[in-house]
Amino acid sequence: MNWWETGGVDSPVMAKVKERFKGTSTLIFTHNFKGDDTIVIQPEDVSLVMEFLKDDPQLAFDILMDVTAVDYLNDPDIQPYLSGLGARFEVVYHIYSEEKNHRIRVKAPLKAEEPIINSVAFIWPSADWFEREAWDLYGVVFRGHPNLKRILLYKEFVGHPLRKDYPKTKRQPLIGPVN
Amino acid sequence: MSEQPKKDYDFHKEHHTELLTVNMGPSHPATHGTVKFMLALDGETIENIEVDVGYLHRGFEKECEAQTWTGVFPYTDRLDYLASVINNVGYAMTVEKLIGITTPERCQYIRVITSELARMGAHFTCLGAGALELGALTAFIYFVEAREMVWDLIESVCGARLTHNYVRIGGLTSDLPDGFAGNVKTTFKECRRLWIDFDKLLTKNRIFLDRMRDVGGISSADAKAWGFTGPCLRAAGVPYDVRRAEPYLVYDRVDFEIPVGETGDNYDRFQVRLEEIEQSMRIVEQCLVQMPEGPVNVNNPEWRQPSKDLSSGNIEYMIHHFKNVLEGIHVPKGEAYQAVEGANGELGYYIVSNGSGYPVKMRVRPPCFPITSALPMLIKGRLIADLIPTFDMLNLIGGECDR
Amino acid sequence: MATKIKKIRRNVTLTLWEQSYVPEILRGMYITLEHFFINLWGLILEFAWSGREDRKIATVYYPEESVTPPPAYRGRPVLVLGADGNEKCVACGLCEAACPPQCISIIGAERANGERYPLRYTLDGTRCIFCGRCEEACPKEAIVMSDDWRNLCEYDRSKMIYEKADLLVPEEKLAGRLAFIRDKAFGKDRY
Amino acid sequence: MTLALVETAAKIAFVFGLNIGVFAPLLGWVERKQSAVMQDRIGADRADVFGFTIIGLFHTMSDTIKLIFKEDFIPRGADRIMHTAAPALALIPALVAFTVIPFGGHYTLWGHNVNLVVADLDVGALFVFAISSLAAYGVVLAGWSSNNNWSFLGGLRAAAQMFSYEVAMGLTIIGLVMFYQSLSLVTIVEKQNEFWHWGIIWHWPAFILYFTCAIAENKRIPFDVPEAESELVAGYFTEYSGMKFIMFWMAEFVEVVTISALCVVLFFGGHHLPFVTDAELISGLGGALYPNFANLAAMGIGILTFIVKVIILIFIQMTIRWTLPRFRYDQVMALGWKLVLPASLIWIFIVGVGILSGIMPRP
Repeated sequence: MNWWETGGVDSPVMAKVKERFKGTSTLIFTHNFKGDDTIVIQPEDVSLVMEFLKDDPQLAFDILMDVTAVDYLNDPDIQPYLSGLGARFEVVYHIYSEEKNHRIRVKAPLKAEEPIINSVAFIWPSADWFEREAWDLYGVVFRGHPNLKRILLYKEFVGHPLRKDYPKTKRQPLIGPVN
Repeated sequence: MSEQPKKDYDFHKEHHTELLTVNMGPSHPATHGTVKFMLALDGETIENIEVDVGYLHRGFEKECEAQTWTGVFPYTDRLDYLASVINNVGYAMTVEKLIGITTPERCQYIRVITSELARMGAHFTCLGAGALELGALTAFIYFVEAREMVWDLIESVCGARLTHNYVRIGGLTSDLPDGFAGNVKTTFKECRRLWIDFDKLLTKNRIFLDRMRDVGGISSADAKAWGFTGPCLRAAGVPYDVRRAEPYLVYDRVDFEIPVGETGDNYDRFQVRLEEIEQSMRIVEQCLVQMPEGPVNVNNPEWRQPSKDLSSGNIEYMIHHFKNVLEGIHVPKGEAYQAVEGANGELGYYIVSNGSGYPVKMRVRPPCFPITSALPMLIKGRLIADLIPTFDMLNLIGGECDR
Repeated sequence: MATKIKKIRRNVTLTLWEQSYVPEILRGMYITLEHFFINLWGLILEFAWSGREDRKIATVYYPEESVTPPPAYRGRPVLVLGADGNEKCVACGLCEAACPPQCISIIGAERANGERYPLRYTLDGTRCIFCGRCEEACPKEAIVMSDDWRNLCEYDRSKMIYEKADLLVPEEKLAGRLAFIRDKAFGKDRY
Repeated sequence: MTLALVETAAKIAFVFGLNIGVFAPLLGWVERKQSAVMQDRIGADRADVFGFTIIGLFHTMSDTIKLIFKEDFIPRGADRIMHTAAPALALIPALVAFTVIPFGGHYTLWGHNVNLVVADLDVGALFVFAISSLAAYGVVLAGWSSNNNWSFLGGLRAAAQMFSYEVAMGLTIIGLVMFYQSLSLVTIVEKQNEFWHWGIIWHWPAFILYFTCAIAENKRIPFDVPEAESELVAGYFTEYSGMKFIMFWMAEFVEVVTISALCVVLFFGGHHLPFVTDAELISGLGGALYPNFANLAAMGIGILTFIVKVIILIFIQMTIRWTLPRFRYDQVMALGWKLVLPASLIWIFIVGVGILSGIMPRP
């Protein structure tokens, strides 16, 4: 029995989201393993879904807690839909609604050769730095981001260290004093 | 008298003054060493500010992916190094959520006690440093003295003052020392005396009020949009505390209040943290009373290392012990996110496991990371002297923000 | 438990008298002077005849007086020297695997009577972070965190690479720590 | 003639010996020890000579020796001459201001009239304010010549603060001058021989204002905005090390002593004992039988009470230093121009009305 087949009834949040996107192909997969409502969406519709989650009165997701990326290069079989889409990366958003006190995890699988997705910085300003960190460490490009530069690493760093194909013991080229 | 001069015409066009660009940090007295502000100053007013973090980036995630699930604990100590136990508790609870085990009663109580002691230590440091940056050296030393006593308490429990490394998946490394309740009582009496002195020194002090009030304020809607959590969000008037919103461990059995501010400026953040120290003391006292006797570890050798005198004799336990140390415990496949109320806000762990002994993804949601991203919005157009208290009250912790 | 919210004091309205800085300065000076004279009286008493307990000051005269660490304290990891003169370590390498910064390296060998013992046991003092995972992993209670924290620093890094000779400490000295491990940390009733 | 020369030399030696030799280094120790005991700490007590550490007193000596041998660093691109001259310009005014301060009264020793003040100027008070305004040059030059953004900002702040508080300081004294009808500090002290004629009795608001301005002039907390460590690294003396750094500190400590001495002279009755006038003191000590001995004893007691009063005021300044947080720069300016200056003007008006209507009996 796979880990994501938890059965059980959908929470009101999940029901509302499923009902909203019933006809479209946006929702690839949903589960609520360990009680965390999770939906997996097409990367193209990320702005659409996020605006709906934020503006809908019943959902009212007003705090974007976390944006991060995950690299499933070595074990794509963890998530059921990854091998089907030929996806390697996955951008994960954790959003929380302060009024309704419920959470949701939105995931968007990305292909290895073009890890590009729309930025949600215009919906929640807190995404600004999170997306810069995802770009810095994973190389995921966020289209429409105000200033997508490295945040944790120095400018001259070559490569994206948290990718699975980046060896832990790799050395970086030495950079001398600039002036 | 502390109102900012409103600029209604473009100062530069009129006076062609050149902006003085200054680098404040990364090793500047006010930046505690790990952040650089690139300031464009027009006289004393900050025209443009760019915050540059990442000076304490040690590759936490990459390091954890090469460690077993149990070997990650010393690394979680070094995230918010002022309150290490809270990081440990957060990580341990996330993994326990993924595995599906719950720890015994006494262990949950001890986790709450040590977390609250660590939170007190973190708030003492933050408030003390805030007062120090404004020149009130004596107030800083009073809170450092209080912090020393709390750290001595934690040292008698965990074994170290700063990097506690106390919690394990499915339990704790050791039980509370004997006579701990007595020590707590005397320490808290001293802490309350110093707390009152600090409060009297600063809270109604006009100089302090003028420096802190109406500086770096943020509305509750903006606070939520910018991802504020913890004392900074509560100061903005939003009563969101993970210990109340999603009670974990035994927080639903203890009675404590959440301090909430109004305008979200520095003075509110200062007051919210000051009040939270008092609440933490109440929580610890109630926990010490309600705490039952009994085991502190899950009696299941697959997850938690068995007791020593059993394993050294019994070969079956020995096999489990060797496998767990060498390969790490085999956490079942899946992903989980668990949020804990850290000293600066919601400290979330998102882990993905592929069933082996090594994590695939070990993400820490740093509470002070989005808060610092809002600093330019809070401080643009204000004086350089306002940047210091605002930065202190946002309480950026290098280890947690840069990971 | 209903979420009880506590409004914090904003001190928005200061009376005119408080608008001027004088009462605040006097209140502040009262507190600092109160501390000053209590401590001064404590110092005079201590200087006169009574000694430490009269002193109200929190700090300790370090080299002369020192702070005794609690039993749970994790100091320098040391090897336990058994009563029979041999170390208890059987060179199983578990501590080597458990150590996060990988600062332990062991070369095992066998004695005449078939007992394993570490031919060479080096612990890199410059890398060690005193986390205590080696002590947990060791099935034989052979490596233990002593409460030794004084003069661990050297001027030369190579001196901080501890060989077996500087690591061995007789069992009696570590009785406190061993009792702590057997009772508080891994005792039977903790599980 | 030579006797007068000897007398003046003795007085100069006493004043500057006391000021530089005793008070300035002592204040270095007082600041550490008092702040330590106030903050539940022990404070410096390690420097020992043959095992004797008289509660840390040798620390000042060890500091001075250390700083003498420290490298005297002038940053690249700094203006060498100005950079070297600035500390002297900051220190000298603080010292010179002590010359007009009377630390004792008139005594006749062996037929010779001795007046315990180095320079008995008729414009004593004016001279002090004129000289102390020169100190601003030293600080501004230090800030500007260090070729460092932080010290540049510190120097500007120091200049603005010192000018605005000099104006206020001058005005706070005019009430006293009207009350004692003289600018000369010596006559002011003479008129305060009875306790009820002391300046503090009638002019305590002027004392509060004067004390605030004096602390601001000396750039100590809560007005140490020019050297605010947290904002401007170390303000105008960021680029100073070695002996030049010590001169800035010396200037600050000597200024503390000068301020205390001035307050004692203007408000607390100089060398007078509270309820004992000079004449009674001399007669009490057997003036009729041994006039020289009595005068000598009275002189000793006078100097002693003066020093005790100065020490009390230094203690108060030190406590303020370690209690209050720091102002923001624009608040310092606002306080100076909008609160202290108008308050001192109003006070002058009140004193004028008081004197004309006879409520304030002039001595």
